[in-house]
Amino acid sequence: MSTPIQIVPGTSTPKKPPPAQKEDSMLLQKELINGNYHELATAREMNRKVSATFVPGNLNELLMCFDFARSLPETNALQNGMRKKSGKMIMDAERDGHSEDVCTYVKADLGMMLQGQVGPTGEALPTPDVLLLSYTGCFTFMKWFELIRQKYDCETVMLHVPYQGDGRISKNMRDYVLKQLKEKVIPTLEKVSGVKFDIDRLRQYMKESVKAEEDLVWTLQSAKHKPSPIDGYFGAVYYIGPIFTAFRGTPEATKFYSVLRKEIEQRIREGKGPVTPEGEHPGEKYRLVVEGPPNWTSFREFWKMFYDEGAVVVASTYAKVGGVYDFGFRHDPDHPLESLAEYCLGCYTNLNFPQRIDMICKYLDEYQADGLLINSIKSCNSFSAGQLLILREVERRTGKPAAFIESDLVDPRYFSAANIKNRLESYFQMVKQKRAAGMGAKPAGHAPMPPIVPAPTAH
Amino acid sequence: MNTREIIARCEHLFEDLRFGAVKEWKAAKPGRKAIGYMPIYVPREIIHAAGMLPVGIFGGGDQLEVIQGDAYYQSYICRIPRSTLELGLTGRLDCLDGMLFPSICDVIRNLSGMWQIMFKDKYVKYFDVPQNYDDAIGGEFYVHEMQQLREDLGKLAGKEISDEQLRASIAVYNENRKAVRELYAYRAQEPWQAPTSELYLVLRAGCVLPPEEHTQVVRAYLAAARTEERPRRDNARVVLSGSFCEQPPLSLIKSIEMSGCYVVDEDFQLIQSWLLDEVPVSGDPLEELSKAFLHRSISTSSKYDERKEDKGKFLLKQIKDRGAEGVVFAAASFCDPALLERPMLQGILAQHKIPYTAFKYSENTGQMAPIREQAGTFADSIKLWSAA
Amino acid sequence: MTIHTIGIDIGSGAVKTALFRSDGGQSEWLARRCERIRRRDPMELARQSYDEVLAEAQLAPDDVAYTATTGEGENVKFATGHFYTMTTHARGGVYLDAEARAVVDIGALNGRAIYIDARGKVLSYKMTSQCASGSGQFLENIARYLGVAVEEIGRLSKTSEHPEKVSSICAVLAETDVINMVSRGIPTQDILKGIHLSMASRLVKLLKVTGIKSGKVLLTGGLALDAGLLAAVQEELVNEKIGAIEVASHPDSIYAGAIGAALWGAFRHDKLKALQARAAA
Amino acid sequence: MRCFIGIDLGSTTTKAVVIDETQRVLGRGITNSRSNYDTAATIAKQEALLSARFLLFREALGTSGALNGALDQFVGQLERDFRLEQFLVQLADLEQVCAKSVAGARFGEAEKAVSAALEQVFARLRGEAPALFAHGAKRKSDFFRDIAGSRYLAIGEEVAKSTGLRYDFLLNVFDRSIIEVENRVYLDSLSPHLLAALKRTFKALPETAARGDAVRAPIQGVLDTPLEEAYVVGTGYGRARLPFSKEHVRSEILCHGLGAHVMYPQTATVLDIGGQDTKAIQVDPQGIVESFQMNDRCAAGCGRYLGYIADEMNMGLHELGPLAMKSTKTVRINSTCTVFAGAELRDRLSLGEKREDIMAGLHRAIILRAMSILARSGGVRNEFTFTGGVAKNEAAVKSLTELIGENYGKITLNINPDSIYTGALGGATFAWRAVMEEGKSIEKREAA
Ligand SMILES: Nc1ncnc2c1ncn2[C@@H]1O[C@H](COP(=O)(O)OP(=O)(O)O)[C@@H](O)[C@H]1O
Ligand SMILES: Nc1ncnc2c1ncn2[C@@H]1O[C@H](COP(=O)(O)OP(=O)(O)O)[C@@H](O)[C@H]1O
Ligand code: SF4
Ligand code: SF4
Ligand code: SF4
Repeated sequence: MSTPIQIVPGTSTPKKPPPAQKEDSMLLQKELINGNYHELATAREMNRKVSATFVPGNLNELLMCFDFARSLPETNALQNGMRKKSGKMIMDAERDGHSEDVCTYVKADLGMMLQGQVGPTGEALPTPDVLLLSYTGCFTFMKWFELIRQKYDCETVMLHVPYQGDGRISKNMRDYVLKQLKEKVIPTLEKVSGVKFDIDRLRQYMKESVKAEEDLVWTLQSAKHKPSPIDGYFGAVYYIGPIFTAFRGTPEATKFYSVLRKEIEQRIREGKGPVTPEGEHPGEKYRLVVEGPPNWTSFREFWKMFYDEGAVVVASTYAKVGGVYDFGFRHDPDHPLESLAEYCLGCYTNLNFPQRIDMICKYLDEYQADGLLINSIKSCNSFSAGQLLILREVERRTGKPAAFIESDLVDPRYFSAANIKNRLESYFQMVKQKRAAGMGAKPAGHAPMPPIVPAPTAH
Repeated sequence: MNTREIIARCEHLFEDLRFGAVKEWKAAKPGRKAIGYMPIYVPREIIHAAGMLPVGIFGGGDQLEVIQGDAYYQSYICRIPRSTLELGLTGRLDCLDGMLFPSICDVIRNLSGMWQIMFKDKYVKYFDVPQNYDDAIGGEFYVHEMQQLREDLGKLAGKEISDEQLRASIAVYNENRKAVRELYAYRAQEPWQAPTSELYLVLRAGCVLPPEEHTQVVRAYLAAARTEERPRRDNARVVLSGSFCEQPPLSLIKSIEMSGCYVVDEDFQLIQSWLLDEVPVSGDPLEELSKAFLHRSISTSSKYDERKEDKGKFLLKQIKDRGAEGVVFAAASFCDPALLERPMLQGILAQHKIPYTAFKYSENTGQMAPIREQAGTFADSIKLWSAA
Repeated sequence: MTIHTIGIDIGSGAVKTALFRSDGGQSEWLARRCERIRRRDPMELARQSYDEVLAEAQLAPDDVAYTATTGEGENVKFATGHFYTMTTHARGGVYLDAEARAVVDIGALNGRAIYIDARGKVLSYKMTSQCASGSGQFLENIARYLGVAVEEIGRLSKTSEHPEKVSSICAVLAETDVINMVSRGIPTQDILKGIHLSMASRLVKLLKVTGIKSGKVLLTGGLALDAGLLAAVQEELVNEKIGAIEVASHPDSIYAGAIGAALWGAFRHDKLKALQARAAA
Repeated sequence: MRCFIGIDLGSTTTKAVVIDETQRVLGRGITNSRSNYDTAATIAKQEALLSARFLLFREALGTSGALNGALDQFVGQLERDFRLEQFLVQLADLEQVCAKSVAGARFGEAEKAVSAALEQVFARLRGEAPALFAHGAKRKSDFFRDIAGSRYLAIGEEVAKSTGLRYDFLLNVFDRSIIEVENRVYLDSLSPHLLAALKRTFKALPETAARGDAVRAPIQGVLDTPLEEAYVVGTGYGRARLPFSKEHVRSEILCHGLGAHVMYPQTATVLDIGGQDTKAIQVDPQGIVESFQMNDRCAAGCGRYLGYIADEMNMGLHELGPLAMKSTKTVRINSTCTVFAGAELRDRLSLGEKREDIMAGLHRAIILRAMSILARSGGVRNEFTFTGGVAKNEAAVKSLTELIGENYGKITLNINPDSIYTGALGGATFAWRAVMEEGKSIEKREAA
């Protein structure tokens, strides 16, 4: 999942670099991301300890309190995916005994280690000193860090975040997370880093977080404009990069988001659509909501299939993997640990199915989208298991058409361009045809689409 | 009764995808309720204490034609959720008044929400299990989870569940676990007398029978198995690992045995052997259940190992206790927990110079030839070279 | 004492039969048959080959001490015993090449990598999964489509300079990929080489999983004769930086299973005799 | 005469449909898809136009009354004779190419023997050709590659045996040569073939020969009417490779939906099982697609599966269904991996199961996969139309009927003998709309 994005514009595609569409925010983002990799690469020299943790429910502000350099294995995998290095890494991991069936993020990460831990930017990444296993919204996380621990003998600390099975966060859940933070996580981080925990420092970082969070939400919601000034999926993965990773709580992130916001305000004033790697968007014909992570290995090709047809993604669930902020949650400097617990518990993949469906239906409505597109990821059971029910339910509840495509995050073997293009094309033509026929006019004479539970006849 | 009769009965229970036994149990007394649970572990004691029948749902096996269920899952997701949905959507689970989805993996976790949407009139609970084993942290959380379940079921039953009832149920299950442990010990000793394909059926009967009755079935089988003379074959002794959720078809278990392996331990029906020893019937029942879970339960890949050293410990102990010569890793295709765990366990076996082999299956695997070939080669190599 | 044993390897593509004379530690190969199944009944072919090798060696069925099957031959009525494929390929492999430390068997439907010691003991192995992509059958189908004889595949593939990789994991969809390639004007040799490379990559992957780090690997099974595949495997090993592994083939590679079965049959025969003797005593 | 043409470039077969201004179907053509998509499309179109001519012949002859009473017999005979002519021409071509291939094949010493064997084989092929196209004769397939191929292999095996030549050599020559031959388009072959065929027909039906001129005149009349290709729409798996502009290409989903709607206006759900994909489509009363689902990246359980089985059993595709219909008990087959189909079959045979029972199990397995995809797309609604090549298979239809009944109750099931042309028909209809609804085509409406 879970993967935020730090894309360094220009390096992600071997062919033609994006045209001179480099806005300040992009340059800034590139700087930030490269900076972090450099920080990691030189951590040992600088006598800094290194932490590794996951994107959903990441405790970045807390890790900063202990001066850790912060690595996010998911991000490494995706960066390697965009640089077309992941295929080899995955194969290496499979040759090392890993199954073809399991999550390729894990394999890309393990494969990278097998290749000498050279990071996406070419600098070697250090072995982490501590693995913060914030077990949020994905079971594979647990196995992932157990695997790393088995190989590298790193100190591991588990933060078990219970799932919102009933669609709410109970006191029991909150207390459990809080207790683990206080009694397990913080003491371990203190021990590994040798730095004493200072709650005021945490509050300070959180104040920065809140500022960035406000601007991020504003940015993502700017897609409600027609035409949308941003792409809420392909573009959003750039926007969420800093805040979902090592930068939440830093003044750099705050600055990034305010620059970004100004740029988008400008675009709205000019009535412009989103920027694509090939320049201005050719014009908004379809507004879509997307569920599921993107494919990284053919990111540009994938994106092109959308903008070439005039499709703009106005909202995506993936842009919420590192925190669902648009329904009001903010980090709270007055209750720092409590709000960390709340944050972890509220991540998108920690939501149950009814919650996920509600959220998508809301997006379709609030962003006036034409339909839903699900990109189902082979790797990710957390996202994918049951997505077909989401599709059915959303169609039923909103009456808007939904479509389903399949790919993988970082395994190039699972990106079949022809196949995806075929389905997308059919989908767009279908939306268009429906519209031409006077969309919405519910045709008479047919049985409506059957409900989810078909009337079974006795066998 | 001889083993053939007992097995025939168990096989009938196993094959009955309409859960006749559950319906009969419910019909015997008006107002009775039954609660289904998915693999692997839920405290059945609480269901039992509420006067309800806990029913283990382990997918649809290889005889169920999955149509509706398949509609909700992509090809790269294991099979058990689809066949379970099929059971539900075709009305076969109508005899259940609720479903519990324990924390085992993301697939089952997501299924809990799907169930809420699809079966709105049923009690559905995702039952979380702590991955923190401090009594004061994970234990407390777990007790709360159990307490919640206790209250929910109390409401469903129309009557609160008392501590006394809980203790009585714990005692019932202690008996059951004891019988199962004895059966396991015997099978490991004389695997030709109690083949795993039979033991499996005896255990599966525990999914639909009340525990008191199941304990008797286990005991009766054990007694019968001891008295029968069966040919002993020159087979290799193996532990099967990784099949804790989606179950292999019976013919696959038979194929493994036919190709020259005696299975002396496995993780097929963890629910029945999860807690390693008796749960004290004195003290606070939920706390005792919690302690047993936190400190005295078996390990499996959906449970976090707190320390690096803990990894594989349990498997090594199984091998040693059961006198196994090797390990067969048999996991369901696309089963992330089992398949991610596997390389770690293999590394540990390699360190200990214990031979192993591995393959994948699904509950409806039809082609046994590759399975026989792999298990057979493994057995061949242990046998032909045992003296070398 | 001199005994005769027969090994019959019933594969999905061909039935291979080998007749051996063994005397203590010495074994001599007397007769052989290899019949492509081509839609005939493999069990009948097995029987027929059995008769033919006997006739060729001028022996009667009673002269045979042990008839061992391997492959899909668990149900052959006239066999004495059955050994599993990887057991027999391992043994056959060391017979054909005493230096072999791993055997890679590429059959019509499955591929297997078997890591062995000097005595032919299987240390570990790995088989392709239930999905048939990249199998011998697939290569054969494509070759037919391209109008290339099986025997020519290797030579052609070796002339390729710009191999075109097949991306599809599914053999059926890969067929379409190939058809696409032809229509894009990709030369035959580049297509074949592309398929070889993707097969090689799978095989090397299997091999790596077995844990072998160095030594000689013998290709066995029908495709071992395909020089193009051999070359592709070599390339792949270099790519994978496990150059310490050397791959080779043997003209009789296709018989490895049958040889292994015959030799294990002799071994079992002696062992059974010894057991009987002990029982009688 | 203005014609509107739809071409469906499938993974296994390429289909074309020609309709006229009244949307009447004039002709249908089919050929096997092959490496050269253009060729496949061209041949399918030629075939469709050809069948359109035959329809027009029949009508012209009917109105002229030249054959009163013997019309059906005559046209049927003429068509078979025409096919025979076509076949013979291709066979001669194949023989030539084969002869050439021998030279390039490095058979060394065996070269002469191979050439001699080839002569024998082709002589026999030519000899038996008329019987293949005789009235009531059953052919394994209608495609040259398949007919010539299966007979070549059968005869080749015999010849190889009797001459002591390696059968592999003959196999190899064929494999090398067939691609070249099947990728050849025989332009403007209509008139000469037709004239030759007419001769044969007059010979076969001497009583019509007397009326020769009366018969020839209307035929000539039809031949003189040009069939103008007003608009062509391409669709199908290979549509992106068609030499058409984007305007002329529609997604196969839309075409199948529309095609089914045209055939059965009450259609709500469409199932299409083709060679490599299975599609379930929901359409509204205007034939507009509401939702669809396809199989994923695995081709298990699609039409090719039956192809592999047919190969394995050495049977023609259309023989599989009838065999399965004889079954008395169903064997449960769980794996529908296309490539393993043969192995699965052998496995079952060796367990002693009967061929027909296994076949019934295989068909049910395919339909079960389709049922899941249908369920995924939103289920089956009334009316339900089954299209694609597999719809020709009666055993598949039987399984489908049963399963639909079990799962959805009473539903009207439409299956057209021409269902394999559904996509092409949809395409032709799109072509018709593009022209006839002037400026009202979807593309233009959007632009406006
Ligand atoms: N000379 C050859 N060159 C390349 N491939 C060959 C050759 N001879 C046989 N084969 C291939 O070998 C396969 C059969 O190999 P074999 O090891 O007998 O398989 P199996 O044991 O599964 O029957 C066939 O699929 C065929 O394609
Ligand atoms: N006469 C027939 N009888 C039975 N099945 C047939 C027949 N003709 C074609 N088929 C089946 O139809 C499939 C091809 O269907 P088609 O719709 O043409 O596929 P595509 O559009 O992918 O080319 C074949 O694989 C075969 O299984
Ligand atoms: S399974 Fe999904 S959420 Fe979990 S690590 Fe893999 S991609 Fe991320
Ligand atoms: S088989 Fe494995 S992946 Fe599937 S539900 Fe069970 S534990 Fe989860
Ligand atoms: S992907 Fe292809 S080869 Fe693999 S199982 Fe599916 S149909 Fe068979």
